[in-house]
Amino acid sequence: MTSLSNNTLSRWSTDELLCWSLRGIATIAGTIVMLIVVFLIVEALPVLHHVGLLRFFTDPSWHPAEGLYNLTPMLWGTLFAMTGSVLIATPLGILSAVFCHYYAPSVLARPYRRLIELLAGVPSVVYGFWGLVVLVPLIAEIQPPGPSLLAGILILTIMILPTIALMADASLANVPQQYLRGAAALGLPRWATIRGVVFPAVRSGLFTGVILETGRAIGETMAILMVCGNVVQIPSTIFDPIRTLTANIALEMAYAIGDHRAALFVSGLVLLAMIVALVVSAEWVSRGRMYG
Amino acid sequence: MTPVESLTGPHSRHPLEERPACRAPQPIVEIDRLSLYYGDKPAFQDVTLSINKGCMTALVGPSGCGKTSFLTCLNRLTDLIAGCRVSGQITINALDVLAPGINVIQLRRRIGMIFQKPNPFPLTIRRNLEFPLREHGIRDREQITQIIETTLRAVGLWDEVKDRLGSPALALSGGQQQRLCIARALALLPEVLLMDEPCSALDPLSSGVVEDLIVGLRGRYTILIVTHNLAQARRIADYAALFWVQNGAGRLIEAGTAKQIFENPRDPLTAAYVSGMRG
Amino acid sequence: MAETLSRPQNLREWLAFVLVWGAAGLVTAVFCWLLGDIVWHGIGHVSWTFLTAPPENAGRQGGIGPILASTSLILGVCLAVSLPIGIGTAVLLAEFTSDQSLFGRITRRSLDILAGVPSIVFGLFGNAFFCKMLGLGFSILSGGLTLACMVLPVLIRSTEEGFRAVPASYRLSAAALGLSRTTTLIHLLLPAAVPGLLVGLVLGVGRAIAETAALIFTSGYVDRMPESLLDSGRALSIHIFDLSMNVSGGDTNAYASALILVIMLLAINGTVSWLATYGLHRKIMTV
Amino acid sequence: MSCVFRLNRCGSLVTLLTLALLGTLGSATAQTFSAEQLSGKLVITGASTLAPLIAEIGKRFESHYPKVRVDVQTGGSSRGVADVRQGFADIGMVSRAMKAEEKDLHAFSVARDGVGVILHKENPVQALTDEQVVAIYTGKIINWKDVGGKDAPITVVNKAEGRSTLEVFLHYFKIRNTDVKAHVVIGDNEQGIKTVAGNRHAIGYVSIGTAEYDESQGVPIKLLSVGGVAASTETVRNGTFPISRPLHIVTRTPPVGLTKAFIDYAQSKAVHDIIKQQYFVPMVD
Repeated sequence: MTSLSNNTLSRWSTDELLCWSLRGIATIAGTIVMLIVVFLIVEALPVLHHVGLLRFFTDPSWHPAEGLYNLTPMLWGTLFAMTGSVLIATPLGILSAVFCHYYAPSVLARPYRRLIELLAGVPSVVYGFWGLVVLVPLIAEIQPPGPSLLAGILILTIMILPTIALMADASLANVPQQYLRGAAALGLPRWATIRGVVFPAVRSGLFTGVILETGRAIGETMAILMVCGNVVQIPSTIFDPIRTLTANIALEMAYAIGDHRAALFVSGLVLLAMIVALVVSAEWVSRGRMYG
Repeated sequence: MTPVESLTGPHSRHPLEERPACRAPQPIVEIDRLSLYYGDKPAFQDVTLSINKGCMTALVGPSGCGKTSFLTCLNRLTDLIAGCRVSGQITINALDVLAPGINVIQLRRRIGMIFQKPNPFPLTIRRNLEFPLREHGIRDREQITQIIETTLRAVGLWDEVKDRLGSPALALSGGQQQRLCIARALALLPEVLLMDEPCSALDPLSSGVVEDLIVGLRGRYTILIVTHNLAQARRIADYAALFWVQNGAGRLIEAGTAKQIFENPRDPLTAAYVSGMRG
Repeated sequence: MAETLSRPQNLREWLAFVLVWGAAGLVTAVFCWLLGDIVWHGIGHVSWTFLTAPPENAGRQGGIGPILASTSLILGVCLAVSLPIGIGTAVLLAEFTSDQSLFGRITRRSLDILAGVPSIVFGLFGNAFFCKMLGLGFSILSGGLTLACMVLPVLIRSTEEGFRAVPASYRLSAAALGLSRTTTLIHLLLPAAVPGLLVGLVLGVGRAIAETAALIFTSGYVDRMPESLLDSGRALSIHIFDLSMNVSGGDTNAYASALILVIMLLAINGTVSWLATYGLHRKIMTV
Repeated sequence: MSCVFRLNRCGSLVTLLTLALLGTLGSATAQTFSAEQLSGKLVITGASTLAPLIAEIGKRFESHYPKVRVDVQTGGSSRGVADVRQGFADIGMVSRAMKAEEKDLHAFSVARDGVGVILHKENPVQALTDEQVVAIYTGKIINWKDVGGKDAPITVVNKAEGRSTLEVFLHYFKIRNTDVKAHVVIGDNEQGIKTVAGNRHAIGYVSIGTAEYDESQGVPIKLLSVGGVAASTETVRNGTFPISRPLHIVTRTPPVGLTKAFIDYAQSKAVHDIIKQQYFVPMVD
């Protein structure tokens, strides 16, 4: 990858000005994260001080009003919901983008893209609302109680799908035409071209999309709160209700005081730690080939 | 942005004349023990060569022997490649090219480069020529219009495109695009032109037109041309230099007049390469 | 593109064909169901009066005029802050920082982390930082700034992808012509990176306009017509949330508000893509 | 840190602007008070349950005193308490009885709210004893047939920890939250109603006013009587219904000026119609 980075010797004052102002801007962007982390830690500190971090994983249950702070079931809840939805949304999203570029007649491709863009902006409360009055009763017919991990996964899938679909769409738009012509010249059929030529070319973009959607899946709050049942337990089937870390914060923050409130900030820290783990593992996976 | 005086000067007269002819050898580019590494991997090592003013020097040799990398050192395009390291010395008209403090922008203005694949910007034909000129301080509309016409005439494109200067450059044919790129370089009145296999990506017909154009430039510009086409090198070059891969790195095997290299090579490698290609 | 590729010939091609159309069909069906639900329940209540009148009786009656105004202002503040910062950072990351450099890596990782911070955490942070520490109080400004922090990662990531997709030959030939980095950036790279930027914009606006949790604690709940950026103003999504979760009998107006929000989004996305097709292409002239 | 610095400057600039703006109206902290001309800005934050009610009262208050602005913010009872303590809000909203550690605040009750047990409309069970409710919530009865209903598993809908409705409910039935075996945990009242309306075998408890309204609008739920007393706003009003909670507004210091005027107004009979309109029960006087 060619970049203009090593051109340090240039004596072009506009360039230097530009570079330094860009650095300033990027520093602001980077600082926000630091501020948020510092803020979370400061708020969580009191409870960490007199309860200790360990008890957040070893206590028998989550009943902060009675001094019990086990976060593990919610950690699993978040993980299950995230994994399930990413597993469904990623292929669907990528296939959607492929549909737009290589399968759909142009009459269909444009409105389809518009539709996906639209869905990126439907408020999570609307998804949650829809899930609560349409999806949950449907699931309750199959296997009560209805609000469940399954409902959460399905709603999350719908919510994160636009992210991956739009990222994949943008990446596919950037595939050089000569690749496609080259493949066509070799007589490769459509899917073979997509699998063999297009996908390798857009790997970086797809990967970014997956990271973004995973982040969104972990962070989603309102909709998941409305359809997941919010029972603090490790689910044994997908029909069991679960509570995620985000729902935990949103549900209890409004009325929490003292240690309870601080414990919710610990949930926030755990979430952040999950995101960091995601980012680090993404870096580890992509090292040496993504940006090489 | 400072206006470039050397640009405004000659253009006010006739732009493409009064250029030094290749007569008495008068070095303009001096290259001394130049090496280039990508990371730890050497692209070429220890190249010492001088290029004569107003002459056309052809760089020949098999693929991967560092000819293109060599060209990019001369206008410091190597700065753009991460992990790329250059050592040695290059002097162009008494200017130390590799010195840390030089104005790279000015250097590149003085050294034009034509790439293997035509690479006009995704702009209109006019904007492709106008935009670099404006950047280098020429703002006068009439002057710009005049330069556009003279350079397009110089590359023989004027009659083909004069009625559609406002249409996208990418709509031109490959050969036309390449001539537009040459015109774009010429508009900046470079002292040296670097050409990286300028004909190899073109069809034979376009290739012929571009080659004729390059021959026409001979004697008026100092030209360094990388080519695989030995026949072409022999036809158009005054001097030739052969690069070859030895011990995993490109090296300069032999340099001399084109006549000497092609007809009376001293090095056995050169002899083999020249005759092999010929036979 | 589809024309140059042949029709499915073997089993695998047919399978892929069915799969792709099936996926698209499924997605369309689910979304039509969802959108249809909103339209079906909401359309009856949408009228000019609904759009302009202030809410009455906690939103059960009346319209959403002041709420629309607040939403637009919040979005405006958000974009006015996040676009320059987002594009600037993306340019720095894609063009001026090598991928190995510490600064680039730290910034990029920080942004990835920022992308995953739950919105409610943004809300609590915005409340503590913008409302209290900077003294902006519950205001449209606080809300817009909090949202700006939230949409930054999406904006930066896709803009950066846009820059990375620009062929290296543009940069090489521009440099060979002695063009400065600033010029190259403004005249060549930026226009070519526009598609990536637009994806970021669509995703960012989508996320901003849909946000509830982050705004409850920052821009607030007041449904009066805002008189300045320092007034508290209720965003449309908060209005929907309040009506459907907190106000009994608010469902119909919640649906109508959701419909308006979807239409608003449609208008914004439409404008963006119209700009992309007709506004910018006149200048870029790609074929 | 440059960002903080810059924003800080921006913040102080904004503060200056605000002060300049408010200078013409009279500043928020120094509210002027005269019988005819009240002016200034009141910031009220706290319980989401109370927010729509107080916002409506605020609107009517504004219409009486055109120079007054009442800004109501939501976010939860604890937020109201915290904001009032820090001086970030003039008045806090608390949708529960005051706790022992909140004795430093001055609380004023504005309305009452009953908590009633709800079932799906098609559930044949017509009444439950207190013991049955306790048994269901603690997981001792898990099928409707044990309390005279159909043969179907019971879906227990509980409220999230810290919610005041939960505290009131647990307090009345003398259950500990650790003993509750819930299948669904919900946040706000409407979510509870929608959950029960969407599941024929669910049992939940919500604010009576909300349930009464939704029942009248055809939402398929029904309120059960508790201890033989029918659950309705009427029985909450006359004090016979056993499970209820007071809704408070609180201040840090004894209210004066505009704050006092507003609290007096919110407690007056002039707002009883608004309280009823928002499906709460006015305090009996």
